[in-house]
Amino acid sequence: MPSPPVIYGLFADPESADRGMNALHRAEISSKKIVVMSAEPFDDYSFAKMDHHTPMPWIAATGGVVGGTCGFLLARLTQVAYPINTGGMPILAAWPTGIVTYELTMLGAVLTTVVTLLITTKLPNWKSKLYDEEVSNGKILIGVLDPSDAARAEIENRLRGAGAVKVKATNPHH
Amino acid sequence: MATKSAEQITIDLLRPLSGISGRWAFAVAILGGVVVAALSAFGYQIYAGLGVSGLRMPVFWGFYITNFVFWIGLSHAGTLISAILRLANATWRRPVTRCAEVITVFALSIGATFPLIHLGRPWLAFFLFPYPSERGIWPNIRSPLLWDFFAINTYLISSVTFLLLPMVPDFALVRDRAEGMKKKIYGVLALGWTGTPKQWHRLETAMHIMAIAVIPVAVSVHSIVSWDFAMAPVPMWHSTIFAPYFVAGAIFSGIAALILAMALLRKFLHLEEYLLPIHFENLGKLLLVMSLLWFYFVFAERLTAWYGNESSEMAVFWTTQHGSYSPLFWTMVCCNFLIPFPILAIKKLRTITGTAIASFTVVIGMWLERFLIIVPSLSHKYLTYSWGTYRPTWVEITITAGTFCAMALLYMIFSKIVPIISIWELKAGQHLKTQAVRLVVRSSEAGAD
Amino acid sequence: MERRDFLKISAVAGATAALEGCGNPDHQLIRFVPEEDLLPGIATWKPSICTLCPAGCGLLVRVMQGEAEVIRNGQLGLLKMGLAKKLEGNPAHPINQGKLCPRGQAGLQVTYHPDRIKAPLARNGPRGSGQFREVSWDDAIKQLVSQLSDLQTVKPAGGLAIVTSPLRGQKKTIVSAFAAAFKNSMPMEFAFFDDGVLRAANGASFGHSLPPTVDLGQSNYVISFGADFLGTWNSPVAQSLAFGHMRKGRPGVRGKFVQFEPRISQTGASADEWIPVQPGAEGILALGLAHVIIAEKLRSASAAGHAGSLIEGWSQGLPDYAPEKIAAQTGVKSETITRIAREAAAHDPAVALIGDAATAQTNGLFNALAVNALNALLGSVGKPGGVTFSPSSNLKESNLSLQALASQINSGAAGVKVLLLYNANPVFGTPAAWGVRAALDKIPFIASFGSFIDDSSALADLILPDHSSLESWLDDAPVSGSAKTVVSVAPPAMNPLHNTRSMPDVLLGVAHQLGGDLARSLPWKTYDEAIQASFTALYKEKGSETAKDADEFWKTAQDQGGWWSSEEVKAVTAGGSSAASPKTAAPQFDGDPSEYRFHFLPFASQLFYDGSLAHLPWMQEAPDPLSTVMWGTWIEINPRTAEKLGVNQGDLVEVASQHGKLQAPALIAPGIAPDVVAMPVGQGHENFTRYASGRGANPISILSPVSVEGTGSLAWAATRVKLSRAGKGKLILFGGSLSEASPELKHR
Amino acid sequence: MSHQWGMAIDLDRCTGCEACVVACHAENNISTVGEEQAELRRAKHWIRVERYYEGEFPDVTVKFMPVFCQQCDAAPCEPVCPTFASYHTSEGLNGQVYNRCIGTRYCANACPYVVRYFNFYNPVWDKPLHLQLNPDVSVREVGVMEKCTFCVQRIKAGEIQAEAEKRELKDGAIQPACVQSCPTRAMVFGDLSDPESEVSRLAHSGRSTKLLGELGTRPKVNYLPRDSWHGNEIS
Repeated sequence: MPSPPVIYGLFADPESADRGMNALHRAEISSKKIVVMSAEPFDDYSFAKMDHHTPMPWIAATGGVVGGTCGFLLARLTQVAYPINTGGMPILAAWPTGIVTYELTMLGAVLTTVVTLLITTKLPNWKSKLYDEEVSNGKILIGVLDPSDAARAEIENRLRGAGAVKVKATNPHH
Repeated sequence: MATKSAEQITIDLLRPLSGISGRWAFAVAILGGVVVAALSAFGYQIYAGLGVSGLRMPVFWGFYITNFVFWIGLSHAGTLISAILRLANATWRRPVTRCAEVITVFALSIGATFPLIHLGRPWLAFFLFPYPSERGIWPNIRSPLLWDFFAINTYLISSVTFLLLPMVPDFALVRDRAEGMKKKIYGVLALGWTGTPKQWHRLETAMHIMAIAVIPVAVSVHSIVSWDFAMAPVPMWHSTIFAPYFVAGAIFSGIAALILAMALLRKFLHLEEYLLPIHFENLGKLLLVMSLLWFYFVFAERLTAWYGNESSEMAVFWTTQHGSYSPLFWTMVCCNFLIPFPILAIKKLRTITGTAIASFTVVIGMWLERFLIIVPSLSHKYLTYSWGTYRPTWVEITITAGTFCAMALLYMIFSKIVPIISIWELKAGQHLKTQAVRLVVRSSEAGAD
Repeated sequence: MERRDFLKISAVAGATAALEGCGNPDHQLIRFVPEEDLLPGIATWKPSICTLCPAGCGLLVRVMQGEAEVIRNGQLGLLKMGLAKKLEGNPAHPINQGKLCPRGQAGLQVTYHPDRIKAPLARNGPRGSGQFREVSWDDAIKQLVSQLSDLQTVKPAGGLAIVTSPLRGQKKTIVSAFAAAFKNSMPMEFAFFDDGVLRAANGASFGHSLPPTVDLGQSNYVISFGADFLGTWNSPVAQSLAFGHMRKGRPGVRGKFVQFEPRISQTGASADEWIPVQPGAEGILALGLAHVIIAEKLRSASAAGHAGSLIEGWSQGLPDYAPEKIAAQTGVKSETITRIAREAAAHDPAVALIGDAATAQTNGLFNALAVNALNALLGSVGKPGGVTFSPSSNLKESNLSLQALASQINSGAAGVKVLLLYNANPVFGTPAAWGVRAALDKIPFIASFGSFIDDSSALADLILPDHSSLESWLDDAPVSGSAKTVVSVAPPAMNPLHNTRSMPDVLLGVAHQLGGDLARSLPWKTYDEAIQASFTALYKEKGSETAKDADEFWKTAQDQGGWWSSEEVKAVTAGGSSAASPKTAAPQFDGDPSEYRFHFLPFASQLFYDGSLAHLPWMQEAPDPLSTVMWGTWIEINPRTAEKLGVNQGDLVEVASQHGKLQAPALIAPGIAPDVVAMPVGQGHENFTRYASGRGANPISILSPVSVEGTGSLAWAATRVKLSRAGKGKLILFGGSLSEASPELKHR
Repeated sequence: MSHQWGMAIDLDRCTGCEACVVACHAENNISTVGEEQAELRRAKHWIRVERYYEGEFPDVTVKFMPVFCQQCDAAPCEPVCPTFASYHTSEGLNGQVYNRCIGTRYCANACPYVVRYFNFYNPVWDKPLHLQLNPDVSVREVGVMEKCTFCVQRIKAGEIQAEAEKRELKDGAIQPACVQSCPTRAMVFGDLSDPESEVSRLAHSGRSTKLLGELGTRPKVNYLPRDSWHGNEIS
């Protein structure tokens, strides 16, 4: 997919990044169109406070339930499917069934967590062009996805004004 | 450390990934040689039959199961500890977690091979898998070995993901700094990580959930390993104390292994500024607690056996206390308690070297403990006529040595491919200002002695 | 066979696969036309006779179809044939009534032994080199005939010696007739554990020169003087059956069993009371018991009759044998002697047995006579619960002993041109001091009928391999074990695997080629003809309620494995011969007690008997009942003695007598007197198949050549030895512990 | 109700002669392992006669006790097997399915009687000793656990025969090799579910005890300990 045109600034430190963020907000650019990238999580800065709402714990719990059910059925059904008496124990042995159920519950939770993570963060995604290696040198990238041609100039100024060490733009027309 | 710039951290921690030294290659060659020898020994055993081992009536389990329990125990170093530290949000954990989690993954994989190695007919190992087969037979859920199967697989999968997820951002880092082929490879490994707030947040949430999940799994794994023994009516096996006893022992040996690994990494990868005395100090205290706990369990186990005074149990009891196994038993007590306790208890001695020495003895002691749990009981069951003994053969010894070398080998190779300390987590640590300040003070103290 | 091959095959499917498969599956052997029609997988049971010891138990052989590599007229090929799969006791047979001892069970492996001689062999290279070449039966017999005809025609400078195991039935008839036809012939029967002393004693006391048949089953009190009657002595299976009955077969009655012996034997282990006695003092002890019984008027001295009269001072009530007088000599407390005597007298019927070492002392005959007298006094002779003598015909014993022959040959007094060996291994079974080995070397021509190359047949010039007992006709007339008259017979249970011939057939063949008196004295063409003849005679003599004629009699006999009288025949105690009884009560021992401090006690191995079964893997791997030793031998030492000598379990110990020395690992066990060391007979073969050759040591080799006074038998328990530690030895024990209480507990 | 096969052993009769041991080898195709392996304690004797000395010279007594798979009703060996190689048959035997066995040897560890024997190598019979093999009993390959089966092949044969002839099985009609051979009739085999059978009679006689009964394995072999002598009505 051709990545959308974007204008972004690279900030040397979180404080200036914060300023850049606020500047964009003041320009009434919807946070939907704003993109942020950093080499570390900056949990206590506003620019990193985007979409912090996730049902991941609940999904994980559900996954656990599903896994547990599978475990229970596996244990239960196979004992019935191949009913053999050993050591004077009941064909349906409760405690071992419990153990298998427990293990698969945990497995279910873990796997769903991982899957949810990958899906919600759209990973893996090797195609995306929208990235700047400066990020991994500590720069913080803040930009706007396909801005209206009218707004382009203003956005650039605001980013510079906020203290972006560099402002780059990808132009759709060429 | 607080004084280090993010750039500096990146450079220091990526250094090991660039190029290999002759010394490194030499070590790898040696270790690899031993591993190959072990593999051929195993091949020979498959060809000739289990008779090439020293197993015999009535000791049907020996070195192999000892190694199995030992390595599974060792695997409790990483994931469990790092999970606990994550949840406790102990900031000093940041440089420690990854090298801990690596131990888990490797130790677990090594330990998990022993149930196969010790089989009489390893080529039929797939009989253990619960799948609808043409034989129409399902495995026996009542067998603790099946529980092992489920528990170990769960633990392995969890640990691997627990290790891999936080590695992705660091792969991205390497990707951006590398050229050519290397860039491509790490690009793939980085999964196209860009570092948006969303990615960061989901990653941390996921790690948090898994930290919660992995702790009970780890506990269950070693409980189940202990039940392999406790479920059989064998003198000194058939005991309720076994599960906690084994778990404690596992964490004990795990921490020891972690300290050893860190000490070696610190020396050979020049991480003096990252793996600080404070880390060894803190882990040392943890080890001290576990040593006391271990001693408490041994005491409790022995005391109840002795008071119970049941003749078959007493036979095992005395053979370890005074009898043919007593040298091993008392060596174990020295290695697990008498030596490490003073070293770890006295602050002056709780140095990097001190903790490393203590950890070394503990690792040996814990291996002996596993051996002493298995063999004396089997060789002294109820009917004295059936009593016997056990001597390992070169095959078992080679394979055992091979696993230790395999551990070192995997570790060395890993540290050449992945930053052994989580770079992004370290950087993030820098920005948690308040904690950072405390860290500065503490570490400078630690640095002082 | 390649382990890998086997894996493939056995993995494929079970035993039937293994049956064909054990061999290399892809060999291109031709397949012979089956000689018998058998249903695959269907077992048939054929009667046979166990020939492994003198007891003569009846067998049932389980025969099933299998595929064997055999040679038929010179051609190797695969043959679908009936193969013996399992030996079991013949329930109809009066001796063992369907039961069998471990040796009998292992008899199967004699037939299938990998080292069996598969065809006639002629010596090829120096004598004893063990190099032989296969020859045809015609050539082999031609050789033998020429050797023997020389003996007949040429004025013999030497004669014909025939050394066999003790024979019975038509085999004996044929061999003796064969021998008789030669002017200067010396037939002799040899067995290390021979019953010559018992026969002599019983002949003297009761007029039956036979081993006794003990009716243990009805007995209430059994006193055994060293007889291993539950293991190897006399008719062990019959006696074991009776023993079981004595113990638990009679509601409300449980007989007591007392064993007197210096080392606890497998039999002694089952005793209610095991009482150690000084070696050789058994007779004195028996008379001590008699003394008490007479003195306390529990029986009258006269009750003993002739048997008593043979004992000096009997009529005076044996004044010299008062318990307190003999306590020191016997090593048994006087009160014990008194108690046992009273118990025995009070629990009628009571019976006393003697055998093994007790009769293998220089005073063995005296001991036996004393026990006979005790039996007579207890009134147990010829009565239920006592001693009887099976009414089978008394067979004349050869009077020349191997020892005498050997010394005569070595001194040149007697020349032997030709020696025939059958089922006897004199080189292994005689003390080195007898010089048998040297004597054999002096004999120009030795022919052996053995199925294996053993210590003796290795010296042979010609080997004419016999069938295994399962492959040949058999007949037997057991002399002990049942109060019924028993004449066993059995046709071959299976066809021969190898190019072998049964010994009697060969002798008959040779006889006819030699012709003359010999041929006339042996009218039968084959062994089975001879057996049938004997049964015809038996029919004429005994008649039969069931069979209407001799042929039917013969048929039924074959089907059930023999003929036995329906009712038990009471043996009449014919006065007995007034054979001069030895006056000397005390045993003599070879070796100065100050230097040779220990009595040396060889004993029959429960598994190898006299060593003739050491070649069977099942016997080698079965743990000895008491020591649990496998694949080896041992020298048994009392713990206190071992401590004094500084010998630990498994240490190699050197045992030296005046006549030789050997080395064996020490087994330290509590059941032996401190001044006695014991060693099982059986191992120590120089040459006896891959399983027994060069394994362990042979106690017989160091025995002193003294014989039992008044008989020609070897006094094999009369040697003294000295011990010394000779390093670390190898002792393979199956049992992990001596005692049930765990030794670990001593730490408490 | 199906048969419950059991055994009674009268130790007052047993003389430790080992006939049972050899008979078992012959019947069940148990390979001999040879000297080296025997030294490593790998000899396979499905039935062994345990010998215990008591006391010191001259007051020595010896105890014999044949020990083999006790065919427990609550067998510790069965539940621990992950592949159902050891399981419980409807006739109360501890079955051992060689083809399912992968050789974890867990059953052998769990067995308190130590009567399970392991094939450390493939069995070898020097030709033509292989001709003695019993076609009714499968040969066990390397890595497989084996043990006393109560001669299940004889039991099955007996049952099939009886069924074919449409008759009840007679008590004593089926005899394992050891019982069949025992020269003192110390061993009695039969159906414990039939109160009339000889084995039931002995099992319920006052003398009957179980080996390691306190472990609760509910063995189906009954041991009748050796009696002591105390005169009889005469005295």
